[in-house]
Amino acid sequence: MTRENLQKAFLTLVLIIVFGLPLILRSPTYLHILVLLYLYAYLTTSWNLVGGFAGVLPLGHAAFFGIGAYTSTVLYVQYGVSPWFGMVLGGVLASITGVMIGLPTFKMRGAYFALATIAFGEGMRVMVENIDHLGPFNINGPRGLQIPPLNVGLANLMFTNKEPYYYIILVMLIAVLAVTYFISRSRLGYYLNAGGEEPEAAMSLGVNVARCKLIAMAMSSFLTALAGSFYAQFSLFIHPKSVISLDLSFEIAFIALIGGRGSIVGPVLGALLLRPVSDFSRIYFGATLPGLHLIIFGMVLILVMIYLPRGLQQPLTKAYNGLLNRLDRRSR
Amino acid sequence: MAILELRNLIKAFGGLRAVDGLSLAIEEGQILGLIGPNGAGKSTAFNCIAGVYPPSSGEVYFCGEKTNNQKPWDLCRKGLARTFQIVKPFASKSLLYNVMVGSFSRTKKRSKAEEKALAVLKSLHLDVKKDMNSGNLTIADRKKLEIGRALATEPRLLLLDEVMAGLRPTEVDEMVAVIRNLRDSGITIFLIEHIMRAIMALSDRIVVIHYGKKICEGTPKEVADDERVIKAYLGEDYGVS
Amino acid sequence: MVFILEDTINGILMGSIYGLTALGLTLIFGVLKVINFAHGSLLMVGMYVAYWAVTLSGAHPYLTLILVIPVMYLFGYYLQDIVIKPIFKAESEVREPITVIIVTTGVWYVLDNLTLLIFGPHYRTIQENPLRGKMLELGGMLISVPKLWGFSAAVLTAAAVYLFLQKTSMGRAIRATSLDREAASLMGIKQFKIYNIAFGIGTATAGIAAVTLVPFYNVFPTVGVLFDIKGFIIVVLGGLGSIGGAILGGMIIGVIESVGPQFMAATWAEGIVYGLFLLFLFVKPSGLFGVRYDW
Amino acid sequence: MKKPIKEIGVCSAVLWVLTMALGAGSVCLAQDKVVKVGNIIPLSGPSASVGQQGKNAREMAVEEINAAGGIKSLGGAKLVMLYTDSESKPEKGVAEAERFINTEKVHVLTGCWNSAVTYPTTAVAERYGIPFIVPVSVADKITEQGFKTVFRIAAKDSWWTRDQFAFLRDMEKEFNAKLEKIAFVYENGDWGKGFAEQWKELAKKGDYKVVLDEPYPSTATDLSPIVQKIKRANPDVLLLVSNAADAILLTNTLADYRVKLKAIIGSGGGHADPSFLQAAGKNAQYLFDIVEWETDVNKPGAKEANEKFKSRYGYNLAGESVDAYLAMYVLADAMERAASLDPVKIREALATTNLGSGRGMIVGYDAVEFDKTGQNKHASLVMVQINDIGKGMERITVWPKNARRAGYQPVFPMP
Repeated sequence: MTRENLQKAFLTLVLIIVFGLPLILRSPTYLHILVLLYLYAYLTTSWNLVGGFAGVLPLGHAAFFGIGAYTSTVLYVQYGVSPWFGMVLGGVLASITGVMIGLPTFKMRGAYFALATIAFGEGMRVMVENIDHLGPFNINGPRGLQIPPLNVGLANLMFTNKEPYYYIILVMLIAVLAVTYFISRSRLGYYLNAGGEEPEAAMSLGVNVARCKLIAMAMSSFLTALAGSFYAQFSLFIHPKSVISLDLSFEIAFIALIGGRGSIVGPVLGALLLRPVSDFSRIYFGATLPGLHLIIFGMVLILVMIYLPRGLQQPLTKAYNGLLNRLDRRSR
Repeated sequence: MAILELRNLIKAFGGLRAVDGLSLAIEEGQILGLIGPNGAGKSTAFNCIAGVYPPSSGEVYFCGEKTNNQKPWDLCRKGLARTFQIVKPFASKSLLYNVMVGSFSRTKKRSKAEEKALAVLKSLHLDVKKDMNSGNLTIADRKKLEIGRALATEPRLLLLDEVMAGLRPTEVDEMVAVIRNLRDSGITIFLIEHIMRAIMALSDRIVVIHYGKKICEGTPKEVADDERVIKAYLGEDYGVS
Repeated sequence: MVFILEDTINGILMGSIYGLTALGLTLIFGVLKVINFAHGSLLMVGMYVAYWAVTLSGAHPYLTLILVIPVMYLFGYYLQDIVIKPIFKAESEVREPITVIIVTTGVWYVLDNLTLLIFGPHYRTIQENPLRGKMLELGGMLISVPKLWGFSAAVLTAAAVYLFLQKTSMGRAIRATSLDREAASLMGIKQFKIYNIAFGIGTATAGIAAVTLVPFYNVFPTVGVLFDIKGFIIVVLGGLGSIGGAILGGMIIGVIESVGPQFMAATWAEGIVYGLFLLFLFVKPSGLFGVRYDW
Repeated sequence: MKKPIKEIGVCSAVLWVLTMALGAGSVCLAQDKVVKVGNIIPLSGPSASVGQQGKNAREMAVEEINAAGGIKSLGGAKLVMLYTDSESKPEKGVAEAERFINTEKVHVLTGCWNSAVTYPTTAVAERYGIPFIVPVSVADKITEQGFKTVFRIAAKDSWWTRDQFAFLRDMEKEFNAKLEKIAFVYENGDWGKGFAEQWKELAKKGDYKVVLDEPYPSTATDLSPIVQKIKRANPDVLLLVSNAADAILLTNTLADYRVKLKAIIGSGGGHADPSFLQAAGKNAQYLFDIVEWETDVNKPGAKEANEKFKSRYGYNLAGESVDAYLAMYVLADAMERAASLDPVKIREALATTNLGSGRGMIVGYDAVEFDKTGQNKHASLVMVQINDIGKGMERITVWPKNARRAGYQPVFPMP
C-alpha cells in the first residue's frame, strides 16, 4: 500500500469507528460525555478560525454561543419556530455581532484584544441578566429559559435518546473540520495565517489583513452560534451563567492551546484530552476532597503547556508520521 | 513616463519631520538608489510610498495615479511590492507557503499560486529548500525569501529596503546579480542600501537624503564626488564594508 | 449634591483599592508582556496570609505588612521561577507567549481549590480589629476609615513602586527589560532574574492590597475571582503597564460603581462598566497612560 | 500537501484509544443488595459552603439509618451514597445525573441546591423515571413542571414570601407598630428574582409602600452604593435575598453606614450560612431570618441531632442541612414501604409518604406528606431573630408564636 492509501484506509477506519460507536457503546452516560466532547471539539474548531489561523486570542466566544442558544430557544418556545431555523438565524445574528465587535478590536494587539473580548463576553452576560423582555421576546433575565420536552422529533431537534444528538454533533464536527481543512488550503487560509504572523509583511503582499480577520470572525461566530442552538436543544435549559460564561470562553481557548493552535486536528486532540480529564477527575475525585478535581485539571494545563508548548498536536503528528513511514517501508 | 514620482513629500511624527520635502522620480526599467545616514528618513519614505502611512503633505504618484492614501494591499495589486529592512518571514511556515501568500495576489486558485511560487523559488535557487521552515533560514536566504515573496506578486516596481545588510561579501555579489536579473526582466527597482560597493555598482541614479531632505542626486560617480555627501557620511568610508 | 459627593468619595476610596489590586497585574504585564490570570488568586493567597497573621497575632492589620510583603514576594518570585519560566524558555522567540495565559489560569485553578481543600469553603472576617466598622463623619457624610487607609496604602504603594522603577538600578534594569528584553540581556541584565523579581513585586503589591481588604472584607477561596475581571478592565483603562494608570483606572471604575447605582439598578451599573470599557478601547485603545504602539 | 489528512488520522487514533478505555470502564460489577443514592451538590465554587453542609447532613443520616439495620423490608439493605460536584453548573449536573442513572444505576437522586442545576437534572430523572428528592431548591417552578418523579422537602418560594409577610403582620399587631415603607434588595439570580416578584404582589395586597426594589450582582465587591440607596430610600422594613459573601458584606456595611431600620428580614441562604454569624458578629443583631429549622425547635431529638452534628463538623445544623438530613429519612421510610428497588415502586411509596415520627423528624411541622406536584404539603417555616442573650450571638426562634423560644421577647421594631 502506498502512503496515500494507508492514510485513506486510516481515515475510513476512523469514520467507521466513530459512526459505529453508538452501536457498541450503549450507555447514555458515555454517549452524553462524547456528545459534549464533540461539541467542545466543534466549538474549538470554530474558534480556531480566528484564534488559531488569524493569530489573535479571542476570549469571548461564549457570547456567540449564547446568541445561538437564546435565538433558537426564544423562537421555539414562544413562537414554535423550528430550532433548525432558529439555529441559522442565531448564526446570522452572531455573525453580525462578531463583525461589529471585530471591526474595532482587530486593530488591537495581543493582550488588548484578549481583554477586550473578555469584556465583550462578560458585558453580554450582564446585559442578558438584566433584561427580562427584549421587545416581544421573553428572555427571562438571570432565570434562564427551559424548553419543554414535548414534540420530540428531527424537525424540533429534540430526541429522547442520545444517539440522534450524537450523530448530529458528529456530522457538524466533521463538517466544520472539512470547512477548516478547505479554508486552510485556500487563499483565505494563507492570508489569515500570514496576517496573523506578520501583519505588515502580509499587507505589503496584497493581504487586506483586517478584512480577512473579519471574514474569519463572521464564519467563526456563525459556526459557534450553531453549536449554541444545538446545546440548548440538547440540555433543554439555558441560563446566562452557563451559556454566556467566561468559563466556557476560557475552556474553548484551553482546548485549542492544549491541542495545538492553528492546526486542524489540534482542537480535536485538545478536547480528547481535556474533556475526559475534566469529566473523569470530577467523577472519581469530585466527592472525595472538595476541589481536588479542579486542582488536577489545573495541573494538567500547567504541565502540558510546560512540556508541550506547541500543544499535543506536535508529538502526535510526528509519531503518526513515523508509524506511516514504517508501514510504508514494510509494504514495499 | 516616470513609474513613481514623489512631489514635495513630507512625513512628520509629532514635531519631527522624518521626510522633509522629498521630490524624486524613477523612470520605468531604472534602478534608483536611495542612500543617507542612519535615521535620514529612508525607510519612512518607503513606508509612505508603500501606503503603510499616509504622507503628511505632498504627493505620491504611482503609474501616473496619485496614491497618497491608498492601502498597502491595493498598491500591491497595482504592481508595487517591497521588502522590509528587518525581515518578516512567516516564520512557522515553509518557504513555499511564504511565497504562495505573495502569488495569491494574482490568482485565487491554489494550483496556479503554487506553480508561480515554485517558479519564483527556482529563479532564486531556493527551490531545494522549499519545504524548510522559514524561521530556520540563514540571513541571506531570509533576504532572498523576502524578495521572492515580493516577486510572486508580479510587481512593476520593487522597493528593496537594505536587502544586503548583514550579508557576507560573496553573498552580496550574488544578491547584486539577482537584482540585475530582476531589472533585466523588466522590473523597476528602487533600493535603499548601506553597502556602497553594491549600490554604486547597481544604480542608474542615486538620491542622497539627510535629515529627510534631499541633498544630492545624480549618477553614482557624481554622487560619490559630491562634497555634501561625504560630509553627511562623515567617517563612513564608502567602498569598504 | 452631598449624596453625589459622598458616593464619589466612596468610589474614589474603593476604586483606589481596586487599583491597588490591579497594580501587580499591570506591573507584571509591563515587564513580562503576559496577562497573569492568576493575579486574583494571588490576592486571595495574600488575604489568607493577612487573615491568619492578624487573627493569630491580634496585631493591627497594617502591622502584618511586615510579614505579608516578604512572604508574598517570595511566593511570587518562586512561582514565576518554577512554573512560568519554563514557558518563556520554550517560547523564547515569541513576543507575547499566549501559552503563559493557560499556565497562569492553571495556577488560578490550583490555588483556589487548594485553598478550598485546606481551609474549607467558610467565609471569614476579622471580628476584632481596630479598623473594623470605623467611620469618619464629615459634614453629614460618612467615610469609611478602613477604606481611607486602603486609599493611602494604594497611593503610597504606587508611588513607591514608581520611584523604585525610576530611581534604583534594579528598577532601571526592570524597565530596560520591559522595553527590549534582547537589548537588556545583551547589556548583561539577567532576563529571567528580572522576571522573577517583577513577578515577586507584583505579588507583593497584591499582598498589600490583601491587607487593605482584610479589615472590612470577607476571606474565602474564590474571593480572587471577584477582583480578577475588574483588574483586567482597570489595567486596560489605565494603560497596560502604567502604574499611575492602574490607580486612576481603579478610581474611575470605583466611581462608576458607586455613583451609577444611584441612578439605575446596580446590576446595570455593572453593565455600564463593561460598556465604558469597550468604548474606551475603541476610542483610545492605549488607555489613559499607555504607550501608543508598543504593547 | 497531504498534511491535514495526516492530522485527521492522528486525531482518530487518539479517539479510538479513548473509546476503548471508556468501553472498559462501563463494565458494571455485580453487587449485594443496596439502595444507591446519587447526590448532586455544589462542592466547589461559590456555593461550596452549602454543598458541604448538605453532604455532612446526608452522611450523618445515612450512617444512623444503616447502623439501625438499613432497609429491613429489603433484608437490611444499606443505603449507599454517591456524591458528585455540580460546581453550581447546570451542564455538569445534567452530565452527572445521566451518569448516576445509566452507569451507576442509582435508585434515587437528590440535589441540587442551585435551582438552575435542579431544573435540568430533575428533567433527566423524569425522563428515566428515577425518583428525585429535592431537599432544598426553593423555586416554585421545580414542582410545577408536571414532573411525576420530583419530591421536594423544603417549602417553595411562594410560601417563604407569604410567611415573611404574615410574620410582619403578626409582629405589627403584637407590638402595635405600623410599618409602611418597605424595600427589596436581592441577588440578581433565579432565587432573588423569584422572591422579589412575589414580594411585589404581597406588598400591594398588604398595603405597604415599596420604596426600593433593587437587584444587585452577588459578585459585587463593594455594597456601599446599595446601602446608600437603602439609607436614602429610608424604608421601615428591608427584605433581603443574599448568598453568603454578600449577606456578610451587606450586614457589615449597613452597620457601618448606621442605617436605621425597624426590621431587616433575610430569606435564609447566606443569612443562614454557619459562617454568617461568625463573620457578621454584632452587626447581625436583631436581624430576622426565615428558615425551615432552628436549633431551638421544640421537637424531641432535635437537640441531640444538633449536638451530634456540631461535634462532628464544628457548626450547627441549619435549614439547608436539616432538609438534607430529613430527606434521607423520608427516603428510608419510602424504601421500607416500597420493599423493592424498582423505581416505579419507590416513586409510588414516596408519593404516599406520611412520615410523622422517627429520628429524622426533627423539623417543626408534624409530618412529611407530598401533594400531587410532589411538594411537601406540611413544610413550614419559622422566623428567627439573631440576638445575644448572654451566650453570644445566636439564632432564636420567634415566630410562629407557638414555636417561640420560651422566655424570649423579640425585639421589634429594631432599636
